[in-house]
Amino acid sequence: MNSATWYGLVGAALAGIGLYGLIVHPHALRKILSFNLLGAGVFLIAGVVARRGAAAGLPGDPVLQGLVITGIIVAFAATALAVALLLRLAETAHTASLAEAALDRQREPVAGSDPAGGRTGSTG
Amino acid sequence: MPMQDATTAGGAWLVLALVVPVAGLLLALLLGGRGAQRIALLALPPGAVAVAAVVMHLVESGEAVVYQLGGWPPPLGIVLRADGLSAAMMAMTVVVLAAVALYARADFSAPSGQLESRRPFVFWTLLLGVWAALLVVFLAGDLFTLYVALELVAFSAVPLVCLDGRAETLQAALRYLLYALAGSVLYLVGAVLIYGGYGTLDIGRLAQAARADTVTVIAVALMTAGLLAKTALFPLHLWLPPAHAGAPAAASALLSGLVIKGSFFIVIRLWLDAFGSVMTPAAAQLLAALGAGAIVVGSVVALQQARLKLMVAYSTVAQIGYLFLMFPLVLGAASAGAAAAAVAGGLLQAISHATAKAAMFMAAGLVYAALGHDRVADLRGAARALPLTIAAFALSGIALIGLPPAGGFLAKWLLLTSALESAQWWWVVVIALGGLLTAAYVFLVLSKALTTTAEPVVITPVPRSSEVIVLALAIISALLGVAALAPLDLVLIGRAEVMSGAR
Amino acid sequence: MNIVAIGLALDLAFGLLALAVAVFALRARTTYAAVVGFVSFGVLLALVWFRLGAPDVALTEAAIGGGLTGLLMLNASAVLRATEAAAAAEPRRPGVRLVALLAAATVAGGLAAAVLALPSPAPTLAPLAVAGAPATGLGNPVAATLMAFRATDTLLEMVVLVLALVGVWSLTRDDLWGGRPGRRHQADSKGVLVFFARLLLPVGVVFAVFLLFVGADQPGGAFQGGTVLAALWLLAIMARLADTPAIDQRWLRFWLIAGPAVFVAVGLAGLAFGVGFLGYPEPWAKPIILAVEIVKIVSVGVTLALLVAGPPMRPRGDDR
Amino acid sequence: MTPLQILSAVLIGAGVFFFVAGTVGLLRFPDTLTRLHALTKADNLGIGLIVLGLLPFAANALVALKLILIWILVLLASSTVSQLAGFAARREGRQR
Repeated sequence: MNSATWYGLVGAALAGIGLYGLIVHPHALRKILSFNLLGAGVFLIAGVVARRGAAAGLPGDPVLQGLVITGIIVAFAATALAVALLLRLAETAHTASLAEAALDRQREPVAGSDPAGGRTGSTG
Repeated sequence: MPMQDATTAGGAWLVLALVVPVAGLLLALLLGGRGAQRIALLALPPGAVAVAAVVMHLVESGEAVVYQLGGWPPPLGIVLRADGLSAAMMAMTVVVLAAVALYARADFSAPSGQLESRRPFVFWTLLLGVWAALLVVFLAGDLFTLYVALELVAFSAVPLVCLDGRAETLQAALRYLLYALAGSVLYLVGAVLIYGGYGTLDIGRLAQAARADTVTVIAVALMTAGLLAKTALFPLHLWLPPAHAGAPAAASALLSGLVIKGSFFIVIRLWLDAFGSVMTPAAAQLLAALGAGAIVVGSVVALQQARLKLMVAYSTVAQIGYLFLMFPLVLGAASAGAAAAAVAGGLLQAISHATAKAAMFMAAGLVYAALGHDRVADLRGAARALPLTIAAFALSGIALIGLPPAGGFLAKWLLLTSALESAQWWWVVVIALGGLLTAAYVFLVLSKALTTTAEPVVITPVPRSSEVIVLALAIISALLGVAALAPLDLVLIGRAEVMSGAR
Repeated sequence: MNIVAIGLALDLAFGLLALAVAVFALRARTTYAAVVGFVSFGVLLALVWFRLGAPDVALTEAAIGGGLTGLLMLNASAVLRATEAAAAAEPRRPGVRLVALLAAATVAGGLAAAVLALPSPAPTLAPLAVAGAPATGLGNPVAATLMAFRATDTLLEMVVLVLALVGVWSLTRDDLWGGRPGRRHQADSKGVLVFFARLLLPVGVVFAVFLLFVGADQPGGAFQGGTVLAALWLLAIMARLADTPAIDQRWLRFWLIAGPAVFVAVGLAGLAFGVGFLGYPEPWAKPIILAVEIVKIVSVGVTLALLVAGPPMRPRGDDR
Repeated sequence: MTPLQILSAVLIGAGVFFFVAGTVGLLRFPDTLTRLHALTKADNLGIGLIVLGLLPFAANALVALKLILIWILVLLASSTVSQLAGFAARREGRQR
């Protein structure tokens, strides 16, 4: 086995670890962190594919390396959005859980008002 | 026949169709305040012209319209490519966007004066974002460009869910985002593996080179799984109802009508175009089986909902199922004609659902605004108080059930014909059962709304213009079956080489 | 021991270490510990990228994966400390665990099988990219990919960043719209951070510009340079040498869209002058690309910093 | 091996030793302040020795300059961070 294949297997394992954490962790920040592990594994596999494509005097396929750079930045933007959502959720409802029950436990009694109001929507 | 890589006549219109919403989005952000709304509304006519020009070139030449970006041919460079499917989806997108934008003027008008306010600014900017994102989805000829498109879709859609900032909607938005992100990453790793196997991500080139080897099978499976999570196909649908039902009505219309069609469209590109020649009917049966599950589970749960918007959201879960019935019918088709009918039927179903569901969500929003609630049990007298709105609900319901002359009827007719022709009778049962269940929940709402009460129901007045717009969109969805006879040929333009790969 | 064997041993160690740190981040009791694990994971990964012959990616991973993402999550873990007990006390659902285990094992197993089944010799675009690079005037084929061959993807990616920021801002409380992002930072009474920031700012700006210009021919570029600029700005904010700007400032909006807008403008100009959307006339390719990159580095820096800063939390008038 | 290579190897070896010592200190020492002490002392010395060991083999003056710059920046960053961490530890009154 060469180095590239080894890192490919590491990437596969990282993706598995990340996906597992993304599903089971009850705390949303841990889910976001797990998503980043999953992403890291995926990017690593991309790096391996790029490395295997080393040719023309280059250490790796530059096209795929360029795509990974794009991917890393997009993943960062995604993380920023997710963290902002989570912080707002925690500020509003004092919970970092995605279980619907968590809202009921934390809910402060509001005097019969419908904060949605008018056409702005409703849930059951 | 080699795939067309070079720029064709009218190719520049593809760029312009894409640049209009992108430039609009940037300008809206720059100007802010009332500017965002103005730009979104002003961008619609030129955007529609660009799409119309693409359609015209397509019909004129009878072949796909292609634009080679930066003059770099694939596999190094990337192309924009519009075939009949993309053209039909783009046209549908512009129509629905226009209706939603006109409707949303009442809800999201910016306050006068210099000060900017949050909800209108975000809504109009993200409306332009959804538009740009979907055009990239429909035009991209490259699997990685499609990945960026998926992220554009997600980042435009997620904040729309929680525009009102309530805890439930924030939670729904975060759940949606995590599903979407996991989906994108799975899609991306699949694309990377495809690159490792073929050295290109260009869909046309992949269609030529496709092999049924280990790498391809695993890659396509991962990409499909990711896309299904984003499309909310059963059993990955749990994020959808709270997200779509909790959003403001105009945003729900965008999310349910348009956004989920984005990831669905990429499944078509993957299963019928890039790898159409190596996909087996058995795999497609599995995909459609999930669709059948969605139809049954979504419809049954929709029937049990006490709130109108949640019912409409679960109806989306069910209708998504229909979209996936086309795959075994295309891949297992006995003849080219049957395959073409199945593609046309699937696409028409997507378009019909987009118009009908957008109209239905906006109608539900008007009901909520007028009555101050959307409890199905308490809708008595709504038809007398809001005749136009309830008529719109009824018409879009007809389109969802699939009664003639709605687009939904023609779509289901095409799917049924195709299913019978290729002796896949079990899908006939599913389609019929789904229609019955849809009829049940639509009539449940209508029967309540049409019940008269002794005293007139007190309502908060809603803008007549909003009612008219919703009704207009509903009429379009109900008459799509008539109008769609011509576009039936349109959707097959530029797909000959791709479809010839698939038997 | 020859150099190849040393390299292999190093790769084995890096890989195992990365896995161990990932497992630690997954299992750590507190979120804070998990985030610290994640930051060191990012640094480790940057080393791996060097080993994979991808210095451009290594720079990006170190700056973003370890740096900005880490900063974002460290801050969040501090704010969310109070929510942890409730999350930890949530009932364990064995069914979910089983499904997660199956899903994770399927994905990891599938990926491993696919990696082992990749064809040899590997298909590659490296020769085409090397052949195409001279026409762009760039010596770094990664930069040529981002700025020429697939420039439209890069343009769309800049739009993704802008959209993400609109999404972050959409979470502002209604009365704080137009205010300043982030909480007020505590005064640094000892002046240590101020001293550090004053010293580092000029050095850092030089480094960012260096990354930008060297990026044309060697590893680097506007994304990496922009990340450095973002980090410097955030440092200045933490040291209270600067404050986050109110989000409706016109200059701020201008720089946010300048990067993607100049891309669109260059593309449309190309369309008008017959070299195609985002095509560059050959003798002018490099100057045009550099001009785009200069605007882009500022845009990327501003956008990334504001993504970390989060939605407005203080009214505009709150200027300390 | 030339004398220069031997010198270089000795310097780098010493640098690695300090790194390991610092890491052991970080893991084994009882409280925040002593841990910081172990870490920064050892790391600064460690990276300094490694840079010194690498200098003779720098391809040109620019590379040598970059190496020295790296050393200075690491010195600056780690001493600032340990100051801040030390203050934070004292403020929170946490000795562990």
